[in-house]
Amino acid sequence: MGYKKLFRGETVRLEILNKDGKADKKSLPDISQDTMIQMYRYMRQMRAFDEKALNLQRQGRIGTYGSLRGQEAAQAGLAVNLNEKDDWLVPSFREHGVMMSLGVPMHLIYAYWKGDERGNISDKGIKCLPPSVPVGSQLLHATGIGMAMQKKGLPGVAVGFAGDGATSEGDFHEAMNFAGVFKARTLIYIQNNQWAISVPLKKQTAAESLAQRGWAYNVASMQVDGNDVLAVYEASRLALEHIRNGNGPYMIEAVTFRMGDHTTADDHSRYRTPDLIAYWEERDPIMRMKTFLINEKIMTQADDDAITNDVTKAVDSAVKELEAMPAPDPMHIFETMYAEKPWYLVEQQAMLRDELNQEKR
Amino acid sequence: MGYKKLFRGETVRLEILNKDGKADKKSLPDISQDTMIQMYRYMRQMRAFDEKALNLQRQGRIGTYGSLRGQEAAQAGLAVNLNEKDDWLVPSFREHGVMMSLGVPMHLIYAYWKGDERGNISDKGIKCLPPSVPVGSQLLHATGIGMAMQKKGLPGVAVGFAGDGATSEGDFHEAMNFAGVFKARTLIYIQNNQWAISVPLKKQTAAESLAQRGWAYNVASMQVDGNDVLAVYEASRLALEHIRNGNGPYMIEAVTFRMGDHTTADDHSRYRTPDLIAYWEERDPIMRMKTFLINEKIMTQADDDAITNDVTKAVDSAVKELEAMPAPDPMHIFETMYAEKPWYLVEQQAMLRDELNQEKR
Amino acid sequence: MTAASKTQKMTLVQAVTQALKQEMERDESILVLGEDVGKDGGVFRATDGLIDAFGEERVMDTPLAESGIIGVSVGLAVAGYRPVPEIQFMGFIYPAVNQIFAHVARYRHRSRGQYPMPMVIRMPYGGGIHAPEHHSESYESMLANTPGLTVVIPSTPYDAKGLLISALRSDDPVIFMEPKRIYRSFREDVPEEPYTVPLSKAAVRREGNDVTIISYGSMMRPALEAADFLARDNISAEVIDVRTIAPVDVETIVTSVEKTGRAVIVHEAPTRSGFGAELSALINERALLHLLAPVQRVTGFDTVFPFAMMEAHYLPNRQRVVAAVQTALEF
Amino acid sequence: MTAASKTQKMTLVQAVTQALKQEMERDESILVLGEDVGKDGGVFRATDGLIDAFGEERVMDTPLAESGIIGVSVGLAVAGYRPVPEIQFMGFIYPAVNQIFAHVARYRHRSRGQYPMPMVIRMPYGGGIHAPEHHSESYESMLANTPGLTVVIPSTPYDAKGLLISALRSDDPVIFMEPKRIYRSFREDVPEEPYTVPLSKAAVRREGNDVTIISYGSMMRPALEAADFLARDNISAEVIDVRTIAPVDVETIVTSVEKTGRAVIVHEAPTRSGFGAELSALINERALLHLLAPVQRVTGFDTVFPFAMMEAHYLPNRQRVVAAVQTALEF
Ligand SMILES: Cc1ncc(C[n+]2csc(CCOP(=O)(O)OP(=O)(O)O)c2C)c(N)n1
Ligand SMILES: Cc1ncc(C[n+]2csc(CCOP(=O)(O)OP(=O)(O)O)c2C)c(N)n1
Ligand SMILES: [Mg+2]
Ligand SMILES: [Mg+2]
Repeated sequence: MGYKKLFRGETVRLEILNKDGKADKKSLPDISQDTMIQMYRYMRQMRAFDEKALNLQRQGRIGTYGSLRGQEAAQAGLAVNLNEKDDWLVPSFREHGVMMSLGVPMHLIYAYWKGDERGNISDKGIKCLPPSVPVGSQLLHATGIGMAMQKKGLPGVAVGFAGDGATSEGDFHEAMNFAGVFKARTLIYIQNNQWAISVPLKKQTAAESLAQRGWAYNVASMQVDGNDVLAVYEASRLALEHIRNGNGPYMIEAVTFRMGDHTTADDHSRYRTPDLIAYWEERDPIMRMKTFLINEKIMTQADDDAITNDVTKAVDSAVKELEAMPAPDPMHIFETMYAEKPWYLVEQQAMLRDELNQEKR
Repeated sequence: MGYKKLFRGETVRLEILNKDGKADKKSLPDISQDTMIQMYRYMRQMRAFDEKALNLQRQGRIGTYGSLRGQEAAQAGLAVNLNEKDDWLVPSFREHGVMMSLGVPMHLIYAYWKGDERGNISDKGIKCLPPSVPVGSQLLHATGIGMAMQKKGLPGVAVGFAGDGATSEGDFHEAMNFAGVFKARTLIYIQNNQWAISVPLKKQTAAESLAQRGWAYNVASMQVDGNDVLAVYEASRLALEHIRNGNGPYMIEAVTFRMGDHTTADDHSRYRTPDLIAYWEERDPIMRMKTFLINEKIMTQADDDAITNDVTKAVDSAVKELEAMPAPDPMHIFETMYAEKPWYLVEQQAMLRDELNQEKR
Repeated sequence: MTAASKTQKMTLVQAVTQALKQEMERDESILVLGEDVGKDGGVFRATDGLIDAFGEERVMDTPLAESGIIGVSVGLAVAGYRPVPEIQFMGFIYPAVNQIFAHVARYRHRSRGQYPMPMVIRMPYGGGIHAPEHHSESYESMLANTPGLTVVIPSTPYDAKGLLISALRSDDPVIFMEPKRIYRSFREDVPEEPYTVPLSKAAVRREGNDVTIISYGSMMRPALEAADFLARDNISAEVIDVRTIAPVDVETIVTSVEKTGRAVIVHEAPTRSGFGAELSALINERALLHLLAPVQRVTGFDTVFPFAMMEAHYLPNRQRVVAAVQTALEF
Repeated sequence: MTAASKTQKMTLVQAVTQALKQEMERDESILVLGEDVGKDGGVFRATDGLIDAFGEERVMDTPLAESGIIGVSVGLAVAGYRPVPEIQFMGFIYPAVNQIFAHVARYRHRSRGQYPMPMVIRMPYGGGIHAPEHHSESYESMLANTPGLTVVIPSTPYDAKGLLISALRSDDPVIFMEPKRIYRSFREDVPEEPYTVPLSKAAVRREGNDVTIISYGSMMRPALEAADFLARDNISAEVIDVRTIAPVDVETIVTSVEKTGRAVIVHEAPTRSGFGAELSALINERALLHLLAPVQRVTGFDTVFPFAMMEAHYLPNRQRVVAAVQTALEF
């Protein structure tokens, strides 16, 4: 009688590498040097891809583009833990980093941002769904796939991606709650880059962290320094192990920072100060890891130069592939709407075909 | 570096009166005997209203009805704390108890369940919105009103009601989150009767309590024994004080039990055992309070008999008022759709008028 | 269906249950999920007995969240299941329309055919059962406006079973709207064996020459009653049951109107931008020169669906259909 | 508007901003809320400068949740405010339709007039700006099917200001769809003073005798271009801008079609159950005997709105409008 304790919960944050590339030795994950270099390479590849994309956009060779600059560690540290045979990626629109790391061809990602629907999906057998634009909605798909993995007793985990802003949508809540109830093999992976376009996190929610929301659903959760690839690695490893062992879903909040505009259609100087950008520039995830790898003698400057060379080449050849793609076929507008084309799509397709034939003449 | 504690939270449950009507003396709220009797009277009125409603339904004098039997304490303990001049009720469909306690005429509540739209709203100047059927959706309205109270610096609190099932809807999440962000003068009041039609709470969520969800939004919260009117009183008092003092929103989870069918269209024996019902019968909120009041000599059996007499009379006269209402005017279908009736409503209304005139002839 | 197959008298809702049961036996990938679909067997008993037959893994009571129900169904479909989510009443489809319109309807196209969306979203719709607010609505028009969906509305037990089996075997997402007003209002012979009724194919329920009455779902009743009534005055009405409103079978409709020269469309939803508008526009486009009178629409009013005491005034009935036919004949 | 009032050349989006600003000055109960409407001034800058002028209490950046934005607006309206929520793109209206259709549209009726819902829900709609998926949609038909809503779609800066001011002064909920494709594509003289353009009143943009072209929003451009083009062949097209699709002004439309005998409807949304269907049905019902040819619909295809590289093939253009007029003339 009287007041009884009903619930007590605690949420932790993991940090390993500080902004100057010094590691907390006792927290260092048990991880091979190859894996460390792999993560670093992933990040470099992402950065190279991203810089080229911004370039292509300025030249009008692709359309509106959403940059992931600053979020490379949050994606690379997870990517190395995933298994492209079993695991599912359920991306939002800023996950090109993890997608390319798992093997989605870069030229298709460029194609997506060019406004070419062939960029929606790759035929490489990678379990990666098309990017989802309605914020937060895809998390339920990840929960559903995780429910299926659980039902089928498959080893795969479905990773649902979303941003900090997305956690305000009802679908985030429903995805977490269904995941908890059905013990879905799902990782809800929130890249909290602290901004939803111009809206800072403190206007997004009054809660001190997003990770603590796990308690609302009995979904295990933690926060991690998302600009620290070693911490992201470790958090992802733990979360995936938890899920693969049948302990139910997990949620990770990777706190990071979007270094540039929301997309190329945005101008972040309207709502963020240069000081803030400079502050985060110092916390760049790539520089930090580079310093660590070099200081620890895991990598030499020559190795790094080789990586630079590789990732640049890969991007260049992706651009070539992009631009070698034959023009998309307008007739495709009518395809794959239904298993069988209804009469009106047949009529509309014929109309467009006639128009195009007339233009040709 | 390493693991840092990010969040630590605790949620409590309050109990004062046990199932046998014995109070935990040290937790007894500072409350007048009149208020205690008022709460008891409210509960008795609700029970009488409810029993009559089930009766009327069986006789076909009203339509489908949703019983509140078992939830009287959860509504009465709150009602006595509310101020009908300032505070807003934003009910779902099982809040007749708190509504009638604040002055909504009982015959209008019967009219609502009869399928008479005049039952939607009372003209008594009580700030009570029409019942909301789409589960959970009304919580956002309570948040919005609470935002308005905050903006205007008004003393009123908006109380948004919902059930346990409703907490699974995205709108619950959005209402809590907006309330937290905008420091809305809103009380989110969850009557957790442990069932959403046939779905028990453990299939609704994996979390141990609903109250702990407050932490996800930085909304203060607590759980209370919802069959214990003294505990509900105290929790409501604390919550309303918190809000009125400008400390932001509050959420209460009142754990109770729906004693009967979900509505008269339901058959709860399909999914609940007689044992379970018997268990809760022993925890009846009214019996408990009666025992307490009599044992403590706050009330005599004669007082109780007088209350029985009063509440029965009040219900009987409400039924008379209901049945004395003139038939609703079919022409009203077209009214209050718009400030000004569009041409097609004018046409449609004329058509119906002609039909009705023809029938008369 | 072979001529020899046995039949059973059953109601529309029983036919729905039987179709689900038989297909779940045949196809292990079918899952049923929604609010109260398990132990309770659905608030209308449409899923009665399924949990006993197939267990909790295949018949899942879910949290009370429509977006969640449809959203996880998308994931289940991607991963190889054939989910059959139930929306408890069509009035509660709104929280789910983002998932239905933005994802379910688009997934085949977005994934260039890689992830079709085999899914049947079942829901009771329509008025006439004296239900509370939001329990009587017909929102088919917005579904028909959304490319990628197949929208089926049966009007008889026989069709309910055959159309639902077709839907459950389709690789496209099907919205299956069940006219709850006639869930139990009559019985008809339904073959015991599984059989299909083709999607996207209207049925001529009654042949006639003077006017074509076009309807679907529970409004087929007043439509047929009107035809009976008119026959007494030697007015011969052809009655078409659209059955699938998207993709709609324009041919059956236009062929009939070409013959009769007059069309009366009947549905419960409001007039403005209701599905009747599409039917009228199609007839205008394809049979204008045959039209002897304007296409008439007999529909719910452009108001909120009223509470129980007033719903009889709102819902189209035989009298209104007859009046519309007479207007068309006297034009 | 007095003849003497000064004017300013401005774009459609500038006219929207000015209307908001002037009405917010006049009426303290107006609140603007939504995603990025504050410091950012909206992703299209429609709310540019409002936060500086009126502060955070009246111009509120909200969490990213459309149902939340509309839902709290209901509460704000009940408590005496006049909220003006923005949905960032019409493609993201779906999560909010439960609040809009189940509550905003019904609140006046449900409360028997006690709580009208003075609210203007603004949103950019439509294609033609090479945007990503879900950023180009036109979902007006489902709005027009929902009783209780007023749905306004301006096509010029002058109208945008005058219609928005009318909307902001209306006690009914207004959905204000802004054709983002022409947000900045041209300027026109707009009076500096506040003025109103009446809701539910179509405008005849150009008079003609041979055919009536009916459109709204960004499709007015191809409609007017087609009329220009046809004029060279001495085909005289009357062009109607519907402006308010619900409640629709049937009189202006029918009067014109009675004169011309031919109608061509143009909109971006899909054909099937698009708003063109309602217009066609209305014309059929009220002007059948005047029709010399079937009512033509020139619309988006019944497909998903395609990605940027294909959208030019999808969107109706002058050529398609001209072709439809020719079909009607040659019928
Ligand atoms: C349902 C919905 N509403 C609005 C938008 C427009 N929009 C696109 S991205 C974005 C902000 C997303 O913020 P966050 O979730 O933090 O992800 P980030 O962009 O920071 O990666 C908004 C408002 C959308 N895509 N979907
Ligand atoms: C959005 C929505 N979905 C479904 C329903 C149908 N329905 C009415 S009440 C109910 C259960 C509500 O459970 P809970 O929130 O616990 O409230 P209780 O009935 O127990 O008071 C359901 C599913 C509804 N009214 N609204
Ligand atoms: Mg973000
Ligand atoms: Mg409950």
